[in-house]
Amino acid sequence: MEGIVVEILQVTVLIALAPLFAGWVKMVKCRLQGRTSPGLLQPYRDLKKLFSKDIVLAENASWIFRFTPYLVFGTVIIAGAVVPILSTDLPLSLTADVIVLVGLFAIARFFTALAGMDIGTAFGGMGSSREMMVASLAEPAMLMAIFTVSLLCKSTSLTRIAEVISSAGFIAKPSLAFAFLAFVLIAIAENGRIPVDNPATHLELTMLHEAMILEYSGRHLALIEWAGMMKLFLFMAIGSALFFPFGIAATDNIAGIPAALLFLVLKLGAAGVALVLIETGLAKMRLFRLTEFLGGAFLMATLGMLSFFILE
Amino acid sequence: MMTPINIAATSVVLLLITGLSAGLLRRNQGLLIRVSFILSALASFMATASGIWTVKNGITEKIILPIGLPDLPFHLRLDALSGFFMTVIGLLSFFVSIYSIGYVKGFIGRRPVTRLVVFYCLFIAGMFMVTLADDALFFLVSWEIMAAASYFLVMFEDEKVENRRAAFLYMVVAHVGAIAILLSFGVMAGLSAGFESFSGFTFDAMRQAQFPVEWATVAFLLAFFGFAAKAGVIPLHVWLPEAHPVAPSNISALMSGVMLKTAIYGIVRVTFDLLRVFPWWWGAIVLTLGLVSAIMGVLYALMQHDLKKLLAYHSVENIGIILIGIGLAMIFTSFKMPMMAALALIAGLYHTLNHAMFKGLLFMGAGAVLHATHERNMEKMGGLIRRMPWTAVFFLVGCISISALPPFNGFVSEWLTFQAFLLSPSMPNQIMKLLMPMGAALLALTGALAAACFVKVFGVVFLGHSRGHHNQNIHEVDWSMRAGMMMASLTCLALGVLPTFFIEWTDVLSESLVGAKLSASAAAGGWLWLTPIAPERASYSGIIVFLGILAAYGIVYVVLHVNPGKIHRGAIWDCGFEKLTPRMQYNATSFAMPIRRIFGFLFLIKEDVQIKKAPHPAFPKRLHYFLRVRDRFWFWIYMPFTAAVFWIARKAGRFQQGRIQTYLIYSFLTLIVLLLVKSL
Amino acid sequence: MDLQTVSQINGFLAAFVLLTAFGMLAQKRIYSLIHLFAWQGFFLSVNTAIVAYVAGKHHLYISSVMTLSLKVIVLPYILHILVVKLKIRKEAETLVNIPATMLIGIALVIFSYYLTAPVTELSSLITRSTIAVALAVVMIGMLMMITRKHAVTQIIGFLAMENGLFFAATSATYGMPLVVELGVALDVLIAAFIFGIFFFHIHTTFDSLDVEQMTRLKEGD
Amino acid sequence: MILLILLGVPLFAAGVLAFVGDRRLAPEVNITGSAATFAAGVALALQVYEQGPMTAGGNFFFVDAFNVYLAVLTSFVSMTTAIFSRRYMRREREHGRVGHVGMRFYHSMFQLFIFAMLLCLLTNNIGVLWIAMELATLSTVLLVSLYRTPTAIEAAWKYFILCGVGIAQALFGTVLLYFAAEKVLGEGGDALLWTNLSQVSDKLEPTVLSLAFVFLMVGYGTKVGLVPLHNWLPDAHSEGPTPISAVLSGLLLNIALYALVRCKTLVDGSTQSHRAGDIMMWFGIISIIVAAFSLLRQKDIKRMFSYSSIEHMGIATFAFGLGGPIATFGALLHMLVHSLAKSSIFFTVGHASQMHRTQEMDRIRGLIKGNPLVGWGFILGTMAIIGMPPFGIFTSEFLILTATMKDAPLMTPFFLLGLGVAFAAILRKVQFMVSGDAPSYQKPMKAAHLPVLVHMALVLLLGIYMPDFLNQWFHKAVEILK
Repeated sequence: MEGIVVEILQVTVLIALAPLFAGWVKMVKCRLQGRTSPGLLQPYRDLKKLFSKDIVLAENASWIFRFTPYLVFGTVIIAGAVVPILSTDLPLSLTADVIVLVGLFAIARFFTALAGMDIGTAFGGMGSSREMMVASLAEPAMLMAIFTVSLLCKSTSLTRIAEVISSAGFIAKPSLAFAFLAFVLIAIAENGRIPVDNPATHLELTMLHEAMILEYSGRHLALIEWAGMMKLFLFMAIGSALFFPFGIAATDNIAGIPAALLFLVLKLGAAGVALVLIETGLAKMRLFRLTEFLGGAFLMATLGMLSFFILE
Repeated sequence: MMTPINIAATSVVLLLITGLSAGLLRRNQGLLIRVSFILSALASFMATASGIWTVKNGITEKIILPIGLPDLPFHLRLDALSGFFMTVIGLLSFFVSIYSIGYVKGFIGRRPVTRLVVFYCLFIAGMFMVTLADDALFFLVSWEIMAAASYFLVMFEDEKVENRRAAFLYMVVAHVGAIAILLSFGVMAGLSAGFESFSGFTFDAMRQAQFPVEWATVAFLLAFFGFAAKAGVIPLHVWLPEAHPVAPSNISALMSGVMLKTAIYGIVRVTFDLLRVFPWWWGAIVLTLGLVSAIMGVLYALMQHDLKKLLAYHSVENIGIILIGIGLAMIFTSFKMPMMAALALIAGLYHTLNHAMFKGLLFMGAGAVLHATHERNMEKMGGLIRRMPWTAVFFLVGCISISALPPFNGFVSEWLTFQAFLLSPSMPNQIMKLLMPMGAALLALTGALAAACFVKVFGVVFLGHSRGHHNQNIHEVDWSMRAGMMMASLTCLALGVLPTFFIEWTDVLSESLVGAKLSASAAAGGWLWLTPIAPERASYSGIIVFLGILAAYGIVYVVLHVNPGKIHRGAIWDCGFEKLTPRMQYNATSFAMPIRRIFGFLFLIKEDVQIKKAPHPAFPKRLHYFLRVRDRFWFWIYMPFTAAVFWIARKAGRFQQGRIQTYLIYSFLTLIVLLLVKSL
Repeated sequence: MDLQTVSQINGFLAAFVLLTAFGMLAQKRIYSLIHLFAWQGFFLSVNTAIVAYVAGKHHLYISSVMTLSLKVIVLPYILHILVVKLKIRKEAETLVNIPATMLIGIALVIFSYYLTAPVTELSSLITRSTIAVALAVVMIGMLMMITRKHAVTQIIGFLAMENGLFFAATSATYGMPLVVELGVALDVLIAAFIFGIFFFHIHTTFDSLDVEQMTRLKEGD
Repeated sequence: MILLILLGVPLFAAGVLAFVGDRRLAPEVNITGSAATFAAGVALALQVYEQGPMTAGGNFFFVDAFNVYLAVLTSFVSMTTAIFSRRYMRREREHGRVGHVGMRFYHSMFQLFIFAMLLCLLTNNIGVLWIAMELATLSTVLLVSLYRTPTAIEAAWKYFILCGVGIAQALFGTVLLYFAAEKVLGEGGDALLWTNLSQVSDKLEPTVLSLAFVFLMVGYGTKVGLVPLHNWLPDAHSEGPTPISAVLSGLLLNIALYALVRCKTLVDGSTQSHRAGDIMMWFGIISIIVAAFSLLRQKDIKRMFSYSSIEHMGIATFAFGLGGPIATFGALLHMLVHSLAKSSIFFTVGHASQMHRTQEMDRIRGLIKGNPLVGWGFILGTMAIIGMPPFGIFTSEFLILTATMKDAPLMTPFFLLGLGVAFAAILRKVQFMVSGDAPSYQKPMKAAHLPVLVHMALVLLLGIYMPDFLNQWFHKAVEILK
């Protein structure tokens, strides 16, 4: 019973806090670059504005174009329901293990890319093409990193992994370290942050993700933006579940939830700062340097795997 | 008497009769099409039913026909394995037969429909017979009937030279494969019962026999070569992307969808049923070739801009994925890990069924597009989703399934394969342990690239503006074609969301082949959850994902539409760029460009850009871009081989050089030599 | 007369046959070839007659007469007619030069002796020693066909082979059964007519009997 | 009695046709004659089937399971060929490729040829066998040169000379055989009778017989067309009129092989070794390989199929050399189905080349569109000849291959190499001929449907079902040849 409660709580937390986290990242970034920040709540205002606006739809937009935002939003929510953000006591966690999770993000991307090509603009196609290229390189690396962990825990179910790792406190494993590094790089790539992509840019030729959703407006755009924030948030949560699961409430420990929430906030805060450091430290790469970037991620993951077999 | 094998046999006979009597209705082709395809649909349905029944109840039945060789009559046997493949073949050919009613109508008056019908029926019958055959002779007969029928179908539009070349290449490779298979059966027969009698050629004899490992290896390698040639495993794949596209689309659907599966059937039959015991490295070979085929197949596919050729290359990829599952199963079996072997095997077989469905669906869709636009080149398509909404939906289902995206069927089987990969640490063999996860990563890469490829396909063909001539009379296809595609799409969804039923259904199969049931653990959490090993190990529930996405979608939609803002239809914004023309869209080639850049070293790429100079270099008048991507294997393997053969042929021609004296000398020398040999 | 002398005579005749064979191998002029061929036939028939007399095989008389009529009279006559009709003046030049051919011929004689040695031992006939000669004649006939470029000479070589065979039959087994002998003779006769026709055809189409022209049918390179 | 009819009819018909000449009814007479022959053949077969082997004409003739099935085959194929040649030769006549002398000659020689072949098969006397063989050669030599074109004459000349030389060597072999036999059986005609020889084969002198076999091998091998004695064959089979090519490829080669096999059994019996068999195997395998590779670069359609005849004769010879029940069974079956399939291919080829007025494969196109029966008959016949199931040749090759794997495993790869190359080589050419649009110069014509249909039906039938009587026959034959 309380499982259901926890689920609902998690999803609401996800939906509610995602913009906040995005705002936090923006804010820290501005501070670091010595600008005045629009404040922590700016993302909420943006979303509100977008929701209240009418939609301008290209005359040749097909149903795919209109269907996509909802689908993306939906998949992210389902993903949120299986990732142990607060607690591992999730009835739905059986629904999808970590491979399915990757699959869920993939289907969202699939439709976003289709939507990018739907209108038939040059930028849309460019965006989709590049996005799929990046994804096709990122996905194996991602799975490789995850496999390292799941081989360690003999499971691919996120909750299970979180439980195992938090129960046995073996953080100091080389394999995990490598896997974590790989995961960070991939998280950056998957969420289109610098140096892979620049969410803030509007210089068309450098856009990846932005280029695909160029034609969106109104609530559609809002949904997509929101889903984006949630995705970022989720990746942080996955990272914490995979590598720093301490604080996540164990099964039938409803009391642990508040503490878990606190831990979550702290972790996210730290993660946000780290993200900002990376983003300000690096410049955006040229498209074809990305292969090296993601290749590096894959290498890390592989090293993690090997060290798991060799050293442990 | 109503037993599965009788039903199956009846359906074969029905098909043969339909095919051979097609000539009678030559005059009235409309009627001919309707009658023959409905009959073949019926036959396929019967076969499917018998197959499902057999597997469900684990029945094994035999018939011995009074024909064939006097000492080696034709043996028929329907067991779980053949039942499974019969289901696969029957199901797709059922859909395709219905689809064909509408599709083939398009040929009336333009092409010899009767020929198509005859060989269509023979082709399906041949495939059924292959699954039924229980002795080497009948197997080969059916195998070659299947090959010959499909050969004539590939030659259907025979006025085009490339079709003939493709058909020839196909036939030769197929026949060489058949010879290898024949040899391997010969080896097994010799070891099982000796050549004194023909009894050795029955599969039963081979099942009883104990093979010394080196001879078993010979037999396996021969058989694997033969079947791989048929399945289009790299590097024997070269014929496939030539032959499949040029056939009529309903045939391409069958060839890619199920004919390749007969080769998979052969591999499974020979390894798991006839030879039974084998060293692990056999599996390693299969696994490696599977991986290579998967990754190379999808990369080659990405480079194509001919819709059907692209799909054909994807068949290579998916055959690779299937072989990965089977290879893993072989490795686990050789290490005596039945449970895991069962998982891997079921993963492979599941993907066999899934691939049959979605590849059939995709080819049917391609056929529909071809039927409407008379165009195979994607660079000339676009925006079809507005003209052909239904086809678009079905094709999209196919794309999602083949890209291994949840909640559709392609994902389930690849997910199971991943699980099988993750079990590799329990292997005793160190090197395998290390290499397995790499394989998993390659599989992931394959999946991701496939997704990219099908974004390209759907985006370029159905979305955007039409790139080619805007002919107005493009229209949605008729009911039968839609029905065929719809049923296939629904099957894709069903297989995606209800995997547990499939796994329970195939229990008999895995038990008979590797001696372990999967359902015990896989469906432990009830039909809702698929838990291959144990719930805490890994779990997936397609249906919940499906419904969950739908629910989330619905809720959000409702929430946002309590008071929706208005929707203005406006001109395309495109960052305020106004002079947008269809030719500025990304097309197939440009979409694949980044990936081509990255993996270019795998292909022979010829690319050059000619810029017509203008007053100012910054504003060229016109720009001509030329790109040609070719398959390295062609130059590595096939060219040298043919060259060698022709060299020998020239040498052999020297014998016949025209002067009668020389001929007399031959005869004279022969005499002398023989006399010497004799007297020595 | 006693077997001793018979076998000697037989040996002499065999030697003559072999000699004529070599003669044909060496001879370039067609007329002389035909004459040599006729002589060879003559020696054969005489030999046959003697064998018939000694062994008391009456059917051998018949075949001897046949040989006389066919190979001494008819065939040379036909050939002669043809040569005249077709105005074959040209010498029949050889591919290999004569001495070399001779050497090969001698080698063949030795070889055939070596081959037939075991057979000869088995035989109890007085003529047994001539089996080797018979085989040698056959092979020399073949050699002649190989080395000559002229249709007529080829035919003569062919007929020389036939002689050798006949000789073999008589020397090894006192002749084949009559029916076979007759059949063979019939075939030879038919063959004679056929090559007669052929000479005309070849001559009309290629306006010479040089077989070197007939090299169109080959695997083109 | 039946036997005499069987032999008498063609001889009589030959005479009649020589008299009838080029009159309107000549083809019909020809057909009737060969039909009667076929009827007699069937009757004889039934008799033998019921009463077992028999001799006739005072031991002059001898019929057993081996030669009677070949006799029936011969009479049957010659009948269908006669039917085919009716339309074909009429067309040739219209094209003015043969004059009426030619037609007269053609018809009577055709019958004489059949007579010679039947005599070969049915005689009990090894010597007469040789004579009949020579007669068969002589009766076809002038048919090959019927068209009087330079190439035709050249081909015929080569045929005449090479086969003459070959057959002469066979005669020498026969003499040696007689020499050996006479020691055992005493002098006189009886010493050459197959019936007697086969009784005493073990007493015959091995050294002589093995010497004899060499000559017989080279002699009859030339007529079978084994490499390297084959050079006359592609020329002769491709230059003559197509009906003749059909019977030469379909029947005469079988007959020569029959003679060879008969002699082989004797030699095996006396030498008690597998020497003769080995020699035949080598000839066979070499023929298969060389022929297969020569197929690749052919331009002339009939020439290509002559090479394929060499290949198939190689297969049969190989199988007979291999010996053993399975291989011999396969070889017998192979002789049967090959002559059926090959002759029907030649029928269609004949029509095809008439439709295009050429034998160049590059100019023959669009047969299926031009004349469906010819096209389909041709492609299906090809499928059969290159060993695709469900046609009979696949079955026989399957049997032979089985035996090969058992007795001569090392030969298997070469055997299969030959088959594979031949497959590719023939299909490569044929599919381009049958497919595509009919070219402008293609003339429609009325084809002789019946022979093609019947032959293909039989080949197909033998592929999937072997009638019991045939099975028994072959088993008896296998016994004889053991």
